[in-house]
Amino acid sequence: MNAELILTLALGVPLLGTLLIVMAGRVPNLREAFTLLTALVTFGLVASLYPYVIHQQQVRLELLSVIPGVPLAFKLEPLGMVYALVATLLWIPNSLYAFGYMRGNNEKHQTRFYACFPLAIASAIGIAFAENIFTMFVFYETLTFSTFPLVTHKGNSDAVKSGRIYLGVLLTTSVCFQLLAVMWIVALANQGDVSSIDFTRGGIFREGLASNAIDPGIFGLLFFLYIYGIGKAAVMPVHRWLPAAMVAPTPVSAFLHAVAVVKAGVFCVIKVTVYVFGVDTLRRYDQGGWLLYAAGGTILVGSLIALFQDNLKKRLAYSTISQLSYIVMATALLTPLSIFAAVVHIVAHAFGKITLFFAAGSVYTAGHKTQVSQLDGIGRRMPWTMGAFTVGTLSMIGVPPVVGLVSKWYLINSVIESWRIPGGHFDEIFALTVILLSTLLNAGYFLPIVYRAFFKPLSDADQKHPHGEAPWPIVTALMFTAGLTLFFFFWNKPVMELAELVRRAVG
Amino acid sequence: MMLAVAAESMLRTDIPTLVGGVALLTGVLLLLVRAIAGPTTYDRILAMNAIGTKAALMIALIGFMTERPDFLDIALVYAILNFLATIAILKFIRHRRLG
Amino acid sequence: MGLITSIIGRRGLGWYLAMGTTAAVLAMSIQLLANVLDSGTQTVTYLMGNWPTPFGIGYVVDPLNASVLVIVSIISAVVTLYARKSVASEIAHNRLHFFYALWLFCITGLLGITITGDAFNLYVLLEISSLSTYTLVALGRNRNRRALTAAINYLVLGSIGACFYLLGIAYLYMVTGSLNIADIHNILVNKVFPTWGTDAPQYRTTVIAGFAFMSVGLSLKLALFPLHGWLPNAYTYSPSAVSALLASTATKVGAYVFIRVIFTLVGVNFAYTVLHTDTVLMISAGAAILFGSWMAFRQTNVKKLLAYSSLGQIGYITLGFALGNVGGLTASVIHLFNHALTKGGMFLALGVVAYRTGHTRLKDLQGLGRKLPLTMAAFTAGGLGLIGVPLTAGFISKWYLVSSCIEAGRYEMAAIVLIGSMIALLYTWKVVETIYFGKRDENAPVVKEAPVTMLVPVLLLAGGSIYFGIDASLTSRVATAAAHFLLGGAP
Amino acid sequence: MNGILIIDLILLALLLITAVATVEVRNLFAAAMISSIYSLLMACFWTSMDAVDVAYTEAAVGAGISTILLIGTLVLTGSRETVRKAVHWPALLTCLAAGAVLIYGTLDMPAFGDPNAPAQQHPLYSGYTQQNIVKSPVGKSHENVEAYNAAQAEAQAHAEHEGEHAEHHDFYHGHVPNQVTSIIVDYRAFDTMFETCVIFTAGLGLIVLLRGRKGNPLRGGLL
Amino acid sequence: MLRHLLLFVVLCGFWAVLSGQLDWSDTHQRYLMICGVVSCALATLLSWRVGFLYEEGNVIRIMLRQPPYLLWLLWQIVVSNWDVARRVWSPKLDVDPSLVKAPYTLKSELAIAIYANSITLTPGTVTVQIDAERKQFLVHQLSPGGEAGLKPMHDKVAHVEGEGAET
Amino acid sequence: MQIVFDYYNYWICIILMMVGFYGVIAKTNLVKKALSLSLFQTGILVFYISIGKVEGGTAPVLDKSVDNPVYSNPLPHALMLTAIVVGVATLAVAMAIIVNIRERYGTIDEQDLEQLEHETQD
Amino acid sequence: MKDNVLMRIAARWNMPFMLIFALYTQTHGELGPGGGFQSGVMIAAAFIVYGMVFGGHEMRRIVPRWVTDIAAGLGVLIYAGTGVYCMLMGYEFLDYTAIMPGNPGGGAPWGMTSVEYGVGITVAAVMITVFNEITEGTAPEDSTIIMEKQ
Amino acid sequence: MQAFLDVLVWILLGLGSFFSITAAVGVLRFPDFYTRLHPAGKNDTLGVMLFCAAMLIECLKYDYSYLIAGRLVLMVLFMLMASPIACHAITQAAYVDGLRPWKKGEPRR
Ligand code: NA
Ligand code: NA
Repeated sequence: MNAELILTLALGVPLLGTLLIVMAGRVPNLREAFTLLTALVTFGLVASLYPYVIHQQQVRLELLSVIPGVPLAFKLEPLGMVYALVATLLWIPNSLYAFGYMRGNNEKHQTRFYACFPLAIASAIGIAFAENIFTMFVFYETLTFSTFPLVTHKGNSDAVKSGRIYLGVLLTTSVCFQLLAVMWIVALANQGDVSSIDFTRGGIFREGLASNAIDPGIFGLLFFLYIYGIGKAAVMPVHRWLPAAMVAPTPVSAFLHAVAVVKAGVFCVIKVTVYVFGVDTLRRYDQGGWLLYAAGGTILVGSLIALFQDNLKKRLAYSTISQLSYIVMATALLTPLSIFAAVVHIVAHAFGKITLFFAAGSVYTAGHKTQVSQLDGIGRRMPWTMGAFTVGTLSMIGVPPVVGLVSKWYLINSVIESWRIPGGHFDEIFALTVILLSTLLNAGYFLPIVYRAFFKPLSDADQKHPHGEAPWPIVTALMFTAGLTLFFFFWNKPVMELAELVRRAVG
Repeated sequence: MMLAVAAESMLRTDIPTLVGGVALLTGVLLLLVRAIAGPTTYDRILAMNAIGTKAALMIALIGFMTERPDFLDIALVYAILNFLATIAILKFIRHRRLG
Repeated sequence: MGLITSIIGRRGLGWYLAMGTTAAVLAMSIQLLANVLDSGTQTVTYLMGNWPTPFGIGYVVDPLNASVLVIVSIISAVVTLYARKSVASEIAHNRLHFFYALWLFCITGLLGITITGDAFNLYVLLEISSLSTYTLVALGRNRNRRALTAAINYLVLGSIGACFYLLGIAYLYMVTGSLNIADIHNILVNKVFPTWGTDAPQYRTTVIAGFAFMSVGLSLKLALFPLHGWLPNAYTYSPSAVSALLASTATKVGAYVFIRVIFTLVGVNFAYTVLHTDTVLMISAGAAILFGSWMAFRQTNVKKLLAYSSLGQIGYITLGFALGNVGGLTASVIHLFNHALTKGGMFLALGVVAYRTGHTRLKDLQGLGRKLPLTMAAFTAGGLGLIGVPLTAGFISKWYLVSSCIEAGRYEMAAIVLIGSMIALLYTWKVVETIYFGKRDENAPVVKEAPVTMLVPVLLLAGGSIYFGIDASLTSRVATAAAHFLLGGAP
Repeated sequence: MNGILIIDLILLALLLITAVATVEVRNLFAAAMISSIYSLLMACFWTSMDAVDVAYTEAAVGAGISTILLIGTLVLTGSRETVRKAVHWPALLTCLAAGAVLIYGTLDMPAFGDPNAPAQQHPLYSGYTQQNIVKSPVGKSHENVEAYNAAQAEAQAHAEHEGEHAEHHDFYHGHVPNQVTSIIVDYRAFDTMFETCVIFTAGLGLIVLLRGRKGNPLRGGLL
Repeated sequence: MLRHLLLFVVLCGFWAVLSGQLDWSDTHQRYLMICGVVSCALATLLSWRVGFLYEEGNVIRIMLRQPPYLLWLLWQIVVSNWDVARRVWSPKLDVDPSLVKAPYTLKSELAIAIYANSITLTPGTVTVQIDAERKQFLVHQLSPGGEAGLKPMHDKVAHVEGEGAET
Repeated sequence: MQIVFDYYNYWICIILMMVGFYGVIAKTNLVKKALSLSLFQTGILVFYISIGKVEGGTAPVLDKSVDNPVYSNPLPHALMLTAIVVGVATLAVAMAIIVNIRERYGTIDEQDLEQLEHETQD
Repeated sequence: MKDNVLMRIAARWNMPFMLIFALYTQTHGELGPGGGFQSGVMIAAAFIVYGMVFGGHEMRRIVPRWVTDIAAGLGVLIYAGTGVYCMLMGYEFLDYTAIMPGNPGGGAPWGMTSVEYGVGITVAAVMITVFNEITEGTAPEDSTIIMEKQ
Repeated sequence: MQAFLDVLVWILLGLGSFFSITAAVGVLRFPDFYTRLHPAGKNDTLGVMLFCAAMLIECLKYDYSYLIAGRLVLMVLFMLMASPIACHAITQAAYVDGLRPWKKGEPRR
């Protein structure tokens, strides 16, 4: 099998899976078997592309030319590989988890539910391997639409309202900002002012800026449009969709926060920073600063809000917002190492956050608890769940031996690296302060939960309604991701290799 | 331009025809006053009918004025159709329907 | 050139004849488009009675009107297929053959307008299609008597529009002595315009006033803001098939005529450079986009919502040709096609709802997503197209539109287009939510999926709007050819 | 021009009076009759403008059909117009504006009746009045006047060559006497075909909309 | 049958007056003449179908005797026109209208029509109503004494009608 | 003064048109509206025919009795025949619709209709 | 109006003459003013006068509705058929040369005539239809015709 | 001869014009509908005849064809028939409708 075929299959298998799932809609077991099978096959396909990336082979696939000169095309590339691997890998436990969750809670319209996942994954793979900004935009949008039915799955008025916010924020930003930027760049490319619309090492603006064909102001404006056009990265103030999407069933939340959606956002931010605008170019035209502060602000504000959320999933959501901005902030530091850190943090956060969400859903399935205040003593009834939750928590805070530490380490290193670059150091001081403060805050809103779960006595109401662990698929998935979180701290070679390739592409 | 041409051609025009035409149109004007003023619907019909006759004549006369009297057909058609219109209106008044 | 034969085979005594005719026309127009694109001059001419053109009337087919021709014939064939069941449910049975006769006349008029090379012939054809349309709209009276007031309103405004157009032709005829579009253009460009730079400009005010009146008249026909008064009610209360046909062809043809007048009759140089019509058009288009979309959002009758949305879409089309560059024209032509597919599909889908429930109010659509899965999916696909979601046809149009706005330096118009898309998101989503999340009344009638002859057209158009969103190379090629032809033909 | 100018002016003045009266008179019945008078006067005017065919048609339409139509409608709708505002200012302003543009447009026009006006200088005019338009021999056609003129010269040479031959077969001895007729049913016969379609469409519209009403049974027709 | 033949001939004459294209040797005129004959035949056929010519009485005789009557009528018209014109222009508007009844003894419809029309044509009197049952007209006159002229007119029309008229 | 004699004809027919146009906009009675519309159309007819008028010209019907006659332009006449027909066809359809409106609403006054439609949201 | 002798006479006597006039107009359209359209109207007028005097039903006895319905379409078909015939003969649409190939100008009169008949038939039929449809049917009860008296 | 015909035309047209205007003035001046009928219905007829006579003579003068003369005669004949019928029809309608004739001494209407 050659790489092009694998790539085509990687995009096609999920679609095929959707078809099979819909067709098997009447037979739940078969349907779920198809889901799992699709997940496994897709991961296998993506993983088999890994060697091609590592050996830096040119693998390209052009589907069709939507508009003349603007094709729908894909290309293998290390950064995309990281995202694709994470997404497809985590989809496996997510599916497993979903079986338990959906059956445990007797959710309706499960066929539609399962059918949307592969679509979203296909979109994610599309985003990951997009060769040009147009392709990325297209799949970015299809990701939004394919996840919309998941967000509004419950179909009640809350879900509809949240769906509105979800779609409204994501579409408004993507259409008004990102699409505008895409079109603008295409127009510039047509005029020959930028070198191409493909993702290019070192960015596409270098020559245009150098020859004064492009006004630096427009360059900055485009960068701005892109950052806020990628609403999935949830940089404040376009973060509102994330908490709103919390009404969805937990597998969906996990999917949004860890597997595909928010990761797509930060991935896109890194990708355009590195391959469209160019780290050097951005630094030369001094475009990193504002983003650094925006991201830093988001980290702090998000963490602060999380501190005061009693609803467990909401707390996790705000945690996600702040964690995403770590990645954005790392990107905004605009050094090779910071990009490296951002890439690693994508992975780290994905593993940790999915574990946390799985745990939250597990608690809901088993005990129908949604609030932090209801968790007193639950660790004794659901030891596996809360154990995994603890692992996730530690990863978020950045405590060894979990993966969170790895990324945070590189992040701090990158700040130091940045320090070596001549100039004022206020940015770096700010970044360090934010990292420090937010770590404290993370600990502040996560550790009390762990404390409640394991060290507080069960409340009286809970005594009367005893419940045990969640169904086995949930627990299995939970343990798998918690295990990954731990395991990854010790063996993270593939990601490091890929991240290293990205770093080289930057430098 | 038109004025000069008109003045010059007046001299050789068939003045009586013109006088006749103007007289007809004066008649039309007077009848028009009746048609607009009413007061009864019948007065209007009367005026309309009379104007129809004068218009038919006028067309014939214009034919002679322009030295192309071959077009008397039009006047004839007018006379016929004006009759039709009058009948239609009366039928309508008498029977509240046409058919 | 067998096209004409089918055009005159119009006295349809039933659906079969109508269907056969429209299908034949479709085949021929596609063939014609291919011929035009292949021919070296990019034009195909056919002289009626073999009289040379300024003397007789000729059909002149170039890439622009060949593509409009294809649009009209595709839509009419598909909608005719659909009409069989739909119309039978909305119109008394003994009237059906007359309905189809009028229907064919309407299509004949539209096709004729598209390819005629004679300005006055165009007027006559315009009136044919308009007259039959007025009647067709009025036939919606069985369902709702407001169809009648809508029809008379349309008739009055439409006739004023036609009169203005006729008056404009009179002014141009006065200074050129010709009625043939190409001939008028030649005379204007070679004899009239060159004198304008001199001390004794010839016929200056006359040409300006003539063009102004033609433009206003066509804007009325096209329902360009603020001359759109007739459109919402006419679309809302006419029979479903008629709404679909009207929405996806009539205004398109109006837009086409406007393009023709600007680019090949008076010339873009005169219209845009001398008179700055482009500014007026752009303001109008911008207002249409915002107003139409906003009014659409406020409606509770879905059909009316779509009607107002059409108003906004007309704004996009107008904006495209107002930009006056290749990209803009391409956007216009592409959007002519894409919107015809999209809106046609949506109106047809809505017609299914009317067929099954008897109404098109928002509350009647509640929960239909489960009862009419395919139809509603098609409707949703169309809605996504209106928003301009990637991989739908609407996206392609907006892509071209915004790019050419940027290219022309009209950033504010680009912003308006994007804002319009956002409002489109609002109103589409209002409906989509109702369809999928609404709770159906307990005592509402039982609803089944549409019959096949209705479902197939719906899916065809919806599928087309998706297909041409994914692979726009064909439409782009044709539209670009048309745009290049227009601008190449201009002075 | 002869005395026609004076007749012309008086007619136009009368037409104006009649038009205003038609619009302003309150009784619809009276309006119908006055509009019928209007069309009578109009026919006189057409004749004075040499448009005999138009006069003929106006006679047929104005005195015949329109009256029947209006009266027939009034039978079914009643003839009293509700009194509204005396003057509709927005309408008046719109009309004034439109009228101003139109009059602005006249300022550069060739004068009324000017034989040198472009409409009379264009080959169309001489082509139609002298009926010397020659069809292209091949069937596929001329794009513009120049190409046409070349072909015409060639054809004329050809005709001179076989002069009497062409004369012989001609039904009207070379010319259709009524040039208007030859335009509407030959040169621009295509227009007239659609004109016929327009009439047919109107007929269809009437049938579809009116037949089968209360008191109008469906007896006999195809409906 | 004779009546219809007559009608056909009259129509042909009518056509001839209208058309004037009567040269048989010319192709076009030949065609037009054929058209004319066919048209006249069609029209005659139609009036036959309509039933016209049956109820009017002895049409042929009326037609033949009409011209002298017409001349007389013409003179009456001139006279009474002058009378009305005088009244129109008189400064005081010398009118004193009234309604009078005018009985008749005519039988055929055509004759009744001719009589009624004649009354109307002569100024000063207008037929307002025709009461077929009582065999009388209701006549509006502009000034008293107008009915005096009606009797001679009736007699003349009766003569035109011929048979059956009581004098 | 010259300009008046050059254009008086056009101006008067413009006024005619505008009288009709005013009626179309201002009048609320639908029959009156339709009537005004046909007035408007007639104004346009006058305009066209005026274009075709040639000074000293005669009707464009071949006249063998005169040498080299000047004919008025027959083209506008031909066009206007069509336009008249179109106008009357429009009037006929308008009347048919108006009769229907009267039957369904009981009025043919636009304002009354609007009020009725406002009252009954159907 | 049937009860009025004058009306009856007028209607009956007018009809054949109006018809002849109409047909004259039809056939002499090329020679003088008039043609298919005007002729059609005149034909219709002849019947309409009859219909008004004797009642619409009586008129429809002579010219039933189905006749006008079909004739209206027939006229258009004649017109278009002439054009199509020319096409079938290998000439352009409505190129009357096709009627007499080899004789330039020879076919034109026949083509024109045929086409004019088409127009005439359609117009006459439609005009009679106008009369039929607009005059039939009862006025709504409250429709009053206000006669201004005194 | 030519001069005589000219004068005749003059006279006929003059008289025709006179009666035409008289009719119109009568219609304006007379007090009610029924009285107005008299000038409108007939002075007009005479006017028509006079005009047609004048035109007939013109025909002779200019040697126009008999067709035109024939048409003129037809026109007069038609008017002689149609005008009184129309007139009668109007009167009858008014009478049946209940319009009472004006009597001397009443205010004019
Ligand atoms: Na003619
Ligand atoms: Na003709």
